[in-house]
Amino acid sequence: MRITAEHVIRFIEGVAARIKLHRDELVALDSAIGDADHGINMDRGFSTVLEKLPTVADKDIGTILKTAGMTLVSTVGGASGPLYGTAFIRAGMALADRYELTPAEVVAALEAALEGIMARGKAQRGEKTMVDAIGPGIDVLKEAQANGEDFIVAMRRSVAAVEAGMKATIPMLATKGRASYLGERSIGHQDPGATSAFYIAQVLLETIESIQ
Amino acid sequence: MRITAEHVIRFIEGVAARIKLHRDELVALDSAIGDADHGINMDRGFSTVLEKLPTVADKDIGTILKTAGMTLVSTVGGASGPLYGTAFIRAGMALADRYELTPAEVVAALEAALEGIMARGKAQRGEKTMVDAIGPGIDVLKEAQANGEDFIVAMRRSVAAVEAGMKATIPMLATKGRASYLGERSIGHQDPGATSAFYIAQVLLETIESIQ
Amino acid sequence: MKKLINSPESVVKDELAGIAAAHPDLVRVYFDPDYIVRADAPVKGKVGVISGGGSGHEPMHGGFVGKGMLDAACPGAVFTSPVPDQMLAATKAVDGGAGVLHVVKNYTGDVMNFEMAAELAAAEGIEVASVVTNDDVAVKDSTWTAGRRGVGVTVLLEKIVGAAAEGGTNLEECKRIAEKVNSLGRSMGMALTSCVVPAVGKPTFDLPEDEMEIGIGIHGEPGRRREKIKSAAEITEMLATPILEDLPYKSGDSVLAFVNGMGGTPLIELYIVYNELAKILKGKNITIARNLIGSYITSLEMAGCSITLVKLDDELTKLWDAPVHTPALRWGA
Amino acid sequence: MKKLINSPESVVKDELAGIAAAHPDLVRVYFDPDYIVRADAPVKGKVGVISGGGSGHEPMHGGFVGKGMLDAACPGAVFTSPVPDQMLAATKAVDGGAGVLHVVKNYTGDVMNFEMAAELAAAEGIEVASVVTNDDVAVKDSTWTAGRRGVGVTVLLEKIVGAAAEGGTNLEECKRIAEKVNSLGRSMGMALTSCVVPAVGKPTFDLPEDEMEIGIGIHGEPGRRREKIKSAAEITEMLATPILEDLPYKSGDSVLAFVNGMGGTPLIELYIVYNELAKILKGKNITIARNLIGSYITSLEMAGCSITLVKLDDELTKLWDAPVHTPALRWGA
Ligand SMILES: Nc1ncnc2c1ncn2[C@@H]1O[C@H](COP(=O)(O)OP(=O)(O)O)[C@@H](O)[C@H]1O
Ligand SMILES: Nc1ncnc2c1ncn2[C@@H]1O[C@H](COP(=O)(O)OP(=O)(O)O)[C@@H](O)[C@H]1O
Ligand SMILES: [Mg+2]
Ligand SMILES: [Mg+2]
Ligand SMILES: [Mg+2]
Ligand SMILES: [Mg+2]
Repeated sequence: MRITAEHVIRFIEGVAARIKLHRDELVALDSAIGDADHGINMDRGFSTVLEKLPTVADKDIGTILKTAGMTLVSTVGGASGPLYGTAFIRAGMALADRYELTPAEVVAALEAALEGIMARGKAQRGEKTMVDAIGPGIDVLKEAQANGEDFIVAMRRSVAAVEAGMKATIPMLATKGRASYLGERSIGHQDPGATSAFYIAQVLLETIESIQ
Repeated sequence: MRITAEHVIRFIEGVAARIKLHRDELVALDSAIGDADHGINMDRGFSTVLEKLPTVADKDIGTILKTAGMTLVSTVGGASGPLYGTAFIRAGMALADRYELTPAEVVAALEAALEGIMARGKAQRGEKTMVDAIGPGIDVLKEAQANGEDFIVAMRRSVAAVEAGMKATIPMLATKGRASYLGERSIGHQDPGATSAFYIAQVLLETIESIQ
Repeated sequence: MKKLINSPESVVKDELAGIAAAHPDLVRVYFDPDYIVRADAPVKGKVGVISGGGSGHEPMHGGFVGKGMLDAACPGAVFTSPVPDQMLAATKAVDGGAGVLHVVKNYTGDVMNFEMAAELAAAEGIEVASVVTNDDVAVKDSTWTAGRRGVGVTVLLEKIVGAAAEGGTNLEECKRIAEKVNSLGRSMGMALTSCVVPAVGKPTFDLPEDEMEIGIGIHGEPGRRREKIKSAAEITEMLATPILEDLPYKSGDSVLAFVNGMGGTPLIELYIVYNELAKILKGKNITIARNLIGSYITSLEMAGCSITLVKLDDELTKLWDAPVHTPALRWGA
Repeated sequence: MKKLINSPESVVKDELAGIAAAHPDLVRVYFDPDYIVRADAPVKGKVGVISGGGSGHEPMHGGFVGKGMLDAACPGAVFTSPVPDQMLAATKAVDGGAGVLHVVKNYTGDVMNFEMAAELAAAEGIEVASVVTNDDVAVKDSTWTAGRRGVGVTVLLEKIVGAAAEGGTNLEECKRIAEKVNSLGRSMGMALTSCVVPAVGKPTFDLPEDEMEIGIGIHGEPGRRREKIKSAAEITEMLATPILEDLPYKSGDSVLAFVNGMGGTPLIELYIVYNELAKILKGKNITIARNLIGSYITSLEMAGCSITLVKLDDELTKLWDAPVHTPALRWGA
């Protein structure tokens, strides 16, 4: 499977579209346990990324992802800005100068992204954040890679794990981010950031599936 | 017919009770074309008058009415405070040192009250104020007096005229008081002050009817 | 009714107690009759400037008592003019021998109650002059109305005449300056929501979610007309145009521009309105030499705003810039 | 949604344009990245004090830029922390060679964005120190939360550390003083109504006509718990008690008492709350040496209030009394 810069750009464009589609849903989730801006923040950020993409269309994948990440940092704000921004920047650093990727490189980049989020957010799993959605997805990919499983099959299982992780945030007590201020009242609500993470994973899978 | 100081006190007590009973209705009327306080102002004023009455129970009718009027001036506020206050003070001045009244004296006192209101408010009839209710009532009493008509019969016709005058304010365009700010929008609403004037006239009639 | 109060009956007394507790360095508060005087009243030889009106317009007037502004304020019940006893007591308390100026907003009740107080004070040998503010262009000034309402100009007038009195200006001159401010000032207001008189417990009028009232006063009265809600730019235009045409304010004029919140509108929105107003005036070559932005003459928790312009000359500008030290307005001190 | 705005997208830009138009003598406003700096920035040899946060809390922070308070403010989107680009640009704009202090409210987003800006500024050779305010006792300060929110103390801290910087205090000392204010300050807030984020268009939460939220933050977040509405006396008690017990504030202490409105609550109600607070503190033999009453750290048009206490000593009292001249806070100048 040849994963090219053009696929990466299609992926980012797909994320921007998916986030816009679910903007109000993300706002509603953030209204329940946050401050009602997650969908707005993400939409504002990825819309700006869309404007920036043409300027790096001919660049290497690392540059494309780093540019997207820096744009997110500069436009999203809130907690998700530095977090998703760092994620894309770290992934880009892991893929510097590459114009084509192997599945293994994709997994490595996703792992770097997760590490970036956890470092910037000082978050562990089980704290009712995006980490609870992304983490399980990465686990599946690494273990599938170890077993030499087919990448697309692995990606499908991975995204299913992300979805499960997202749903698993519902009963969790938030101990990071704004939701933690609610204490017990944070229980019973799905985490907005975990939800946006799931949509991003979905688009990644669809992009991979669209290849060959 | 012997109208004594005790009857006058019963009249004032009756007015206080009647106003309290219609407090919210007067507020509602004032909400439509004013500032929603007429019922509150009148109730506050007459409640205080009730507290003051015992201190003048043994005094002459003039003193009783003047005390009531000065208390109204000091507690009602708004437009109706100076107006009703002046009315009671003027009536009291007309009945200085009297302990018993003839119907003729009652009519003279009511006339003085109306003159006081019109002077203080610089209001004529047809401006959508309490004057439009009180005025016609006084007309009836004077004309009945000229024709030597029985006082109670005259009082009944007078209060009917007050009621008609009150209702007649509905189609009027307000040109005095707060309602005048509304211009055309003041049309179609009954004037709160004309309404409180009608309730006062009602109590006066009932008091007179209760005598002998 | 959602309010931070103890009971509808105690609203005014509780608020006055709060002012007394908060600002003993600036004011003294008296009860029954209720009035607020500056801490050092009466100031010998200085004209006393007093005002008053219904409560529910805070910080007006009690928040304006202090050096360089009012000597006393008389708060009535919510939206109800105070009674003569209050103005009489306040007039006596601030009379420093140079006479007392009554600043009265043009409402039938306020005018009549101040009139009675002035009669009583005169009877006690205190020289009293009165100025009546009537700056609301939303009301036709004709024999068909009680005349224009006194609104935003009242705040600016109290600051300016207060500075004059502080500077030793005599009663006649203070009255002239006050009348000058009123004659050069115009206002108009609008409401996004109604407000709840505590003793009533429900909104004075109902305003659908998509409508606004144009030309309201400061007592929750309905305005001159109702419209669908418009943009801040359009609303500012609807308020500014009648003001500008009324005086009229002309190219080359220099003005004091006052964007006022009605009580429930946050500052961020007032700055948005100010921005639109500045654009409009710039377009007409009218200079905003001074400005005031905030909720200074309110209508309880009503959401909305009013715009006031006062044409400035050197005399008024100097008096506006003079030091003022009150609970709600303070500079140069 | 009933607001005086042109469009949800333009709210912040329009407001900033309004500030620029209203206060050219005090501040300069820059766009993309958005930040407000005092007109004479950078002040040579003076520590620069900057803050920032989501918009919707006006006058905080932009209204506090000026002599004796902030050198710059970075407004994010409504209720969303600003981005590093803004803080980096502001830090460069105010660096007078003595370093820059970042005043950060403790929210994950604010902390992370300021952190990134500080890293970038340091990389450009500017000395940056940070203080994080976390005074909201409604939040348990434990590993189970992101820590306490920064609320009312932020306003008082910015005034006090701003005065220190104005007086030539160095960066290390400014940081010490700022941390001292934060350590001696506690706050708690409540809401009678929710508020509407312009880009969302409907209330963040629904609050029945007879209920209130206790322990809210300043972003329309739901609070710790819901209760039936109570009297101002009871509500003040519910806010003051956890504050008093937390530090704790003790008999004989002298405090700066701040009664803050959330944006939609009129001043008359804030004075009623202040009156209750004064009674409670008197009962505990705690002296209110200074006070601030008004809507200074708001949550759009939310109705409600917050109470903040800061224990005072001579150092902090002197700095509080020092002259300040900003759009929203002004005295001694
Ligand atoms: N410390 C953290 N580590 C990881 N993710 C976090 C952290 N804090 C918050 N988040 C994520 O950020 C999301 C909220 O993002 P957003 O609403 O855009 O920012 P804010 O909370 O500042 O308004 C949460 O739903 C959560 O998934
Ligand atoms: N100039 C006037 N002359 C006579 N009556 C008047 C005048 N102005 C107002 N009123 C009467 O006063 C009533 C309003 O009284 P009230 O609501 O208590 O005072 P306010 O209008 O100051 O709130 C009106 O309904 C009207 O009948
Ligand atoms: Mg959020
Ligand atoms: Mg009325
Ligand atoms: Mg009234
Ligand atoms: Mg946010």
